[in-house]
Amino acid sequence: MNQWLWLIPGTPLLGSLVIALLGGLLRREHIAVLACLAAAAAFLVVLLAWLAGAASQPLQQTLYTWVAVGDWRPMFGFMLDRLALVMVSIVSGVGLLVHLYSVSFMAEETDQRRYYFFLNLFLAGMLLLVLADNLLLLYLGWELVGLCSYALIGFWYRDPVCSNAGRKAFIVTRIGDTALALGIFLLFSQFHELSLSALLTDAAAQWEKGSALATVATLLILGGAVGKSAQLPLQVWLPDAMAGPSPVSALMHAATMVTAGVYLIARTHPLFELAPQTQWLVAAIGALTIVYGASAALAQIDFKKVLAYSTISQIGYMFLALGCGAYALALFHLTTHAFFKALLFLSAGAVIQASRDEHDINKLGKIGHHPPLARWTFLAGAASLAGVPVVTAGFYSKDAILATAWSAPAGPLLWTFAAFGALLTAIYIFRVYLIVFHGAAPQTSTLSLPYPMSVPLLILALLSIISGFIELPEGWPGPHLWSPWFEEELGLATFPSLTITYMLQLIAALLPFIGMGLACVLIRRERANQPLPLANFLRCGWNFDAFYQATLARPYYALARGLRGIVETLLIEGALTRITCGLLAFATFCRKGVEYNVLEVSISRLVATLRFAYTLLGTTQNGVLSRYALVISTGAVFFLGYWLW
Amino acid sequence: MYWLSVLIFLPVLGALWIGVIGRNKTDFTRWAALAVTSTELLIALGLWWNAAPNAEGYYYLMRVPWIPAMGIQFLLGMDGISLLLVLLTALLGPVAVLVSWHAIKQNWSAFAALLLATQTGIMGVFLSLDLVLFYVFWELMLVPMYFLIGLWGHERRLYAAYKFFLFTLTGSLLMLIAILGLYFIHGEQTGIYTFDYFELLQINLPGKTELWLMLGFFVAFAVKIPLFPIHSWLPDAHTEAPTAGSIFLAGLLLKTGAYGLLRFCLPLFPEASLDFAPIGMTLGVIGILYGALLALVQEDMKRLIAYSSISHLGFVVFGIYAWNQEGLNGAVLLMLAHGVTTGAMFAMIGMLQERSGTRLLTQLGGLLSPLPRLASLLLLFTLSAMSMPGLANFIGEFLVLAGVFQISAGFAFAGALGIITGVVYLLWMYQRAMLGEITVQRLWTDLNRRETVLLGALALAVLWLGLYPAPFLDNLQIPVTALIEAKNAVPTGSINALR
Amino acid sequence: MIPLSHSLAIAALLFVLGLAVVLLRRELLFILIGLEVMLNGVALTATAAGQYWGNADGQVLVIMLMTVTAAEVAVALILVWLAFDHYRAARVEALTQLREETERRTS
Amino acid sequence: MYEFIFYCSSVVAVVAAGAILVVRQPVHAVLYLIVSLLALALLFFLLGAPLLAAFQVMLYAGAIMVLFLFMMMVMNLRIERNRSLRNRSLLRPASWGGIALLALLLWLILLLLFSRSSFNEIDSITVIGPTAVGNALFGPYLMMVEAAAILLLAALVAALYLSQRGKR
Amino acid sequence: MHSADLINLLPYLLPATGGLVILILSIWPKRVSTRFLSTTALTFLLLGATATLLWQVPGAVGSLLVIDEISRIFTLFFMLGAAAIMLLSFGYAPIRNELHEEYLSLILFATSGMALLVSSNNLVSAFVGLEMLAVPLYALIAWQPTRYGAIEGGIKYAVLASFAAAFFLYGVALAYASGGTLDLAELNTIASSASLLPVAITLILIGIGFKVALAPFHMWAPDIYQAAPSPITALFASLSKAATLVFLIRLLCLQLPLIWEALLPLLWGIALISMIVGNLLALHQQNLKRLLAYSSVAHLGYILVALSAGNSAGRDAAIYYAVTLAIMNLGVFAVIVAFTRRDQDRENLTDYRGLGRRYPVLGIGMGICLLALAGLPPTAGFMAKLFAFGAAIEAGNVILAIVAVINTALAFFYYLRVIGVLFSEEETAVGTSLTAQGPLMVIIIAMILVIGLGIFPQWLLGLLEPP
Repeated sequence: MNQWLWLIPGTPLLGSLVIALLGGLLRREHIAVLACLAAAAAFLVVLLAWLAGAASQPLQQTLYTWVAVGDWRPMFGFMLDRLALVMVSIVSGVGLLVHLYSVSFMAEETDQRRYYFFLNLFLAGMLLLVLADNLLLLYLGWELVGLCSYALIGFWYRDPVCSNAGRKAFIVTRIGDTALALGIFLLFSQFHELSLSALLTDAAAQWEKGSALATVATLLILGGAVGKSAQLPLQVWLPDAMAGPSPVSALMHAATMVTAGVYLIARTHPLFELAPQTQWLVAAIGALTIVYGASAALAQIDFKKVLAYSTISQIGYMFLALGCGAYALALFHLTTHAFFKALLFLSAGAVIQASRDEHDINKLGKIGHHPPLARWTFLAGAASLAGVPVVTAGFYSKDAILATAWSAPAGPLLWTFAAFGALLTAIYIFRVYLIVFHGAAPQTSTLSLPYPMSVPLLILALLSIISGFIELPEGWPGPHLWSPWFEEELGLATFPSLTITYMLQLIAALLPFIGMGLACVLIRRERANQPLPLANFLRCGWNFDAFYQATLARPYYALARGLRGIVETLLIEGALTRITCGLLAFATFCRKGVEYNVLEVSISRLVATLRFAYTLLGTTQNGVLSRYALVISTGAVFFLGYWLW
Repeated sequence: MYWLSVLIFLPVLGALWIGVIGRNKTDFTRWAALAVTSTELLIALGLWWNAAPNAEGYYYLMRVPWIPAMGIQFLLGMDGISLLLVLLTALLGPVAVLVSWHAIKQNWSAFAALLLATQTGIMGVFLSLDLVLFYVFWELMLVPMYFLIGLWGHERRLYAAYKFFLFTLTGSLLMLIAILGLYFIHGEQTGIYTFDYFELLQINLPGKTELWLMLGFFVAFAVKIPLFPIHSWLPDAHTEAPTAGSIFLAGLLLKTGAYGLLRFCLPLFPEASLDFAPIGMTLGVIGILYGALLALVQEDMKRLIAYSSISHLGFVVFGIYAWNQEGLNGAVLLMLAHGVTTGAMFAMIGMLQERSGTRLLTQLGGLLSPLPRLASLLLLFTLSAMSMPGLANFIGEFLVLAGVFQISAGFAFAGALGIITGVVYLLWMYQRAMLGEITVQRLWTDLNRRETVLLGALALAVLWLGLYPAPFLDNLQIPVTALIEAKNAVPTGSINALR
Repeated sequence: MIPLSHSLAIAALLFVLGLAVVLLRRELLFILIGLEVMLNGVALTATAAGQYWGNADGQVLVIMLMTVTAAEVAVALILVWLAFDHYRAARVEALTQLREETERRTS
Repeated sequence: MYEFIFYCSSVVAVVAAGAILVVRQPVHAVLYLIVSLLALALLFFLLGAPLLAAFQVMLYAGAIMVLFLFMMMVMNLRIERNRSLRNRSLLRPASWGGIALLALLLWLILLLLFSRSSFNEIDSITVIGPTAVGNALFGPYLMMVEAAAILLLAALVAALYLSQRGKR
Repeated sequence: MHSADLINLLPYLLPATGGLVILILSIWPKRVSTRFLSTTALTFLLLGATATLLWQVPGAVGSLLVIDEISRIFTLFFMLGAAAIMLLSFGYAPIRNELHEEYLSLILFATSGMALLVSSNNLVSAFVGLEMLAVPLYALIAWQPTRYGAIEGGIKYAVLASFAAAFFLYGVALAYASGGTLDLAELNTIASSASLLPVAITLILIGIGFKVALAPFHMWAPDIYQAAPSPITALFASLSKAATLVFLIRLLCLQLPLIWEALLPLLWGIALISMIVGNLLALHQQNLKRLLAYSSVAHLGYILVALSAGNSAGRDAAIYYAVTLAIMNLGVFAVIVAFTRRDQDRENLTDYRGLGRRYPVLGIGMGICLLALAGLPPTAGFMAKLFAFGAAIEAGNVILAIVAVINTALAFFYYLRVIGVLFSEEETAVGTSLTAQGPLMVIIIAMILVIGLGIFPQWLLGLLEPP
């Protein structure tokens, strides 16, 4: 099996290449089928890897030497251990489902070729990221998925909103990526090595726990993770990214790509363990983001943006778990979240498409068409998201994180945030559910979904319900498969004492129900036109965009103040555009100030001086013979005078 | 090894051939020029295939006495660095010819002759190891380029041509002084008056003199690279040049500057260069950020790419002055990558201009739907330019930054900012040109077969450089090690003239 | 006896006076006369030096000078006459067709 | 006595030359020049170069000056119609003074330079007569005599051509 | 005089005899065709050129002339150059009908003057040679007096050249006063003791500086270049300058090295002024012939950069530069001659618009010669500059070298402007059809030499080496 590992990212890559090069010769439907086949092939190879015993023995393959610089020769190599195995399973599985779903969902689009090219390429990139055995290759995958995200967010490129959103996503994540790159440079400069296994052992051997270098390195890596996973403070791109097609949101901005940050931290967790401060920061970011995302989701009126903020918030849980050292639990939540959030997006997409691309939840509630299957699967996903106890997967994964958070440093505080977030989660998701599906719209819609859409929905719904049962909460009887399986690679989470655990579990179990109740109250108030206090603040994502404008754009603004004409052009929507505009103003300043006023002018000064000298000398050349003789004589006087001197 | 001189003189002989018999035979000249450049490419590839390093790390050497009275030789040599750049030069030859196929409307034979003459000059620069010979080729490549800009350029072509010529010329003449100074000092020291590079490497210079001589060389190279603030010829020249001219300018001429730094500045004056390194890196980082900033506010696509070249070449200088394995390898690889990528981008802008009649971003937009092939290829090259992993520029920039990071984290951070800004302006350019609503309704024709093949080849090169740069990097092993040895040989505690 | 330096000084004075004539007078004839005076200064120098050194080279030089001057003056005078014929003037101010035209330059 | 004659004729030569600076009529200038030339001829004679003195009178004062006068006559025929030959005025005092100063400066410089080199006193005059000069001329300088002949021929050809072609 | 002496005399005699023969032919009772006269003149020149090859070097003609490698090369070069000038004259439309026997004989006399000048070892012979070169030129400038500025140019040159000759002669007289001899070799023996000798040589330098148009003695040059018929301008720009310059080199470098050393600061200053003034004045010049005049001033400045180095490298560089400069100028003027209208020169740059496109051989030839003047490799102009600047650097004159280099860069500006005009898209009216073969031949030979000497400079340098 070792030598077939490359097929996992290779098949989707091949698919994308075929689509790119030969897509012109194929019919639209065939492109979709081809893409699905590529995704299916990847999934098949993953299944074969399971069968080949990858779960027990890590697989490795080295394709070729990628770069050869001195004695440093990073390879194009793959490694499939348990962590990667779970990730590739999720990625290829959900990827396959989303591909299937897209067959119907995107059937009307003319530009299938581009869509499937990037979808397949994304799959390849994501699998590459997960399988990479060195940081350089990981970075390749990391950027590749960012690119596909950019391209697919901006799929409807004619709409400037879409292309702006794509650009914003790319640039914001690129900021994080650059931090990651710097982190890689730091590690490289220290160990002269980028292979993950060697790097981690070297680091553990050479760095003291809590050393400054470790802290800086992990902080930089965290920067990358935060950017990709849309955590505070780089979360601003994700809500905008909802401009893309729903399957894309489901696949990239819910299930897989945004969890790459989680994967990265889990992958490099030995480093983080060397830097407790950073690790605590991870937890704190997670906790804060949970509340941030959940609260922002509370006031959204765009269907997909609710889910987007929800994703931000849910990934916060994973970060919390990572910060608490419960890497396996983070991964557990990642898995269940992948299922239920993909489900939510896909069913929301079905609703939105059925309602002629209406995103406003209030309008959807009043006049939307709701395919029944979409409704029920949405409910299943919502329940799982809210963590309805016992019956949903979300409960099990989230509950464990809550419990483990308690035992972390400043645990109760973290727990409080997390629990509050859980409450909010229940409120917003049921608020949305109730508004959309229990509004004034005809409830007895009989709209049925085509198989390519319904089958993935059903499979995902099933998974979001049952996937939790592989690991029951601490202290419960039943299977505990997940954490022990990962113990060797990721270690075990610590839990508080059993009594406290039970207490916490009880509270956690109650929260969804309280949330449901509060959601009903909230809806009633909203229908009575009494919106939540701070609704606007929350809706704008805590005005982060404005905040960035104030802190980052203003300095540039000041620079540009002297240039009145340009100031006008600065007033474009959006924080990052603001930053860009700030840069722009500065750049314009440079163009006007430096390029023209300094460089060009100095050249023209020089030219003018030369011309002046020419005129001056030329006027002496006035054609009068005596003048010429005079000059000769003067020269003679000077030259003879030299001998006196 | 006579193939080296074949490499140099084949284009100029081709130029004579075409120039003499090609008048008013446009079709013939096109094919003839293509044939000559392709043969050149084949020879270069053959040399690559047969490359085996000798004791000095040179694959091929050719030594013929030229002016014995002055100790001037016709000394050509190809080591790993020059091999790579020769390959790039040979590759861009056919590209430039193909790009100009229909774009050049008049006087094709003269155009082809000048193009080939430029190629000769550039080849000569990359191959000559005698300083006078080097200087001869260094100047030689200016003239045909001047005419390419001045005769086939766009609106402000004469201004641009003058500026190009005078800037680069002033710099290179100062280099001439430095070359002569080196020659005489070496002669006085050893009694052997020679311009032989290998001989001159043995020279031992007093501190101040070394610094001044180094600066003489540096100014010439800095103008070509170009570094802030002597870059101002470049945007004009790039913008006004015909497409093929821009390809040669950005793809090759800029590289000659960086090549000069690697070949002459560092090994000949290791001490002074080491002292100068912080300034060099500062200039590099200024170039990176400044170029990126100004690229952001350009309306003209060619101008935008021109400024982006300043930014990218800033990275190259950055890597060179980091002066370690990663930095040097990265710098050379980035030169290759930038040559291919920027060459392709200029080619595409040329094609776009042929179709739309403008290069102004304000007048373009929404071309993805009528021109899907062009747009997607442009995306590929744009991504490469913003150093997308897996594409050409990435490994180079990564290595450069990794190298710089070992010298100074602050510099590396500043350089990394350049990557971010790179994303900003390139994406914005792409968005303004290709996305959004289509602004001009006309009969658009997508890339034809010639253009597709041409760009496809470049795309392959971009992918190759990105995914499997090892064969290229292998060539650098010996020269880079030699450079690092030169650095290590500098006695510690030498005079720090600049600090 | 006359010291050589006295002769040289007188010769130099003659030379300088001729020079002044060339520079000051604006009539071509005067200028030519001034040139003759200058050459006379030279001739005096050469003769005095010949006397000082006691050989004939100085006198040979002067004879050559005279011959050459005759040739030069002949051609120059013809040219002056032509100028007078063509421009109706024999002053240097009249001969300024050839000059640097800095004011009327365009571009 | 010898010195007296020498210095007197020097003064005459110099004053006559100086007069050329200020006279108005070209004819006067030519006459002054002839005076200066004759005084110079005397100097040559006194310096022991009788052949030169003779040449000076014959060639210079005789031939060349006649050329001048002849030219002037030709031009004077038209002077009635055209006044431009007349010296209207001298230059402005500033440039006049400037040029005079320059000339003076040159002279002073030359004097200073002469005074630096020490020349021996000569006791008596040795006449270098026609024989010696002739021996030199037709000995080592024979080539130059021939060359000078060619030069004169060239001048003749030139003058002839110009005078023919110059007629309007 | 022995028979060997006679052989040695031949190169001087042949051109002069040629002049005489032509004059005699012209008074032949039967009318002799111009073609026959021209052929005769060319024959004599070529015979003279061949005769130089018979010279046994080193040798002497009498006591006044020395024969060495330099005089041999340059005499040969002047013969061939004069032949080229004649070829140009035959193709020069404005005076084609004025090509009388006088014209040809004057050029021949001037040629023998140049030959005298370059091999003189005696100040008298130098002076006579100089005048033999100058006097025919007075008339040649004013050839066809009805042309614009012809007489004015003739007078200006005649008066100013006499003025400069007065300085030269004064210098000769003072040199004689200081040493009691006119022989250069003998003067060298007393050079260390005679304090007046440097002054004398300075005066001679002023005279020579005028002839080769060094600043500040250059002011005649543009006017005369403009006034003279283009072939004669070519004679000025190439042969006359080279001859005078070679005499300067012989005077300073070969015969009076001590004085050369003393004069170095002066040479340094003249070089500086010449380069700067020449280039500045050429920079915005619209008249091509004036532009070339100023550029020549700058070039002489570069040559003095070499001479002011005061070493043998500087001497060789100056000689090489003198030859190549002459060839390049000859080439450029050949094209100017070829492009003349029926009645007058094309002088303004605008008159040359697009001509290079229409007549590619002429255009490319002129382009190459101009680029060579600008100093672009691999032409001879570059090698000349390389040697010159190299000599300066060897002598430690780095500042002068840097100024020279900056001037070179500046100079490119105007040379390129000319080339740009020549190949611009707009075209001026062509006027005549260009059928003249002479200029074409000259330009092609010049082109070959400019590139050949640039690539293989040792052809020339090797000839200068004593065997």
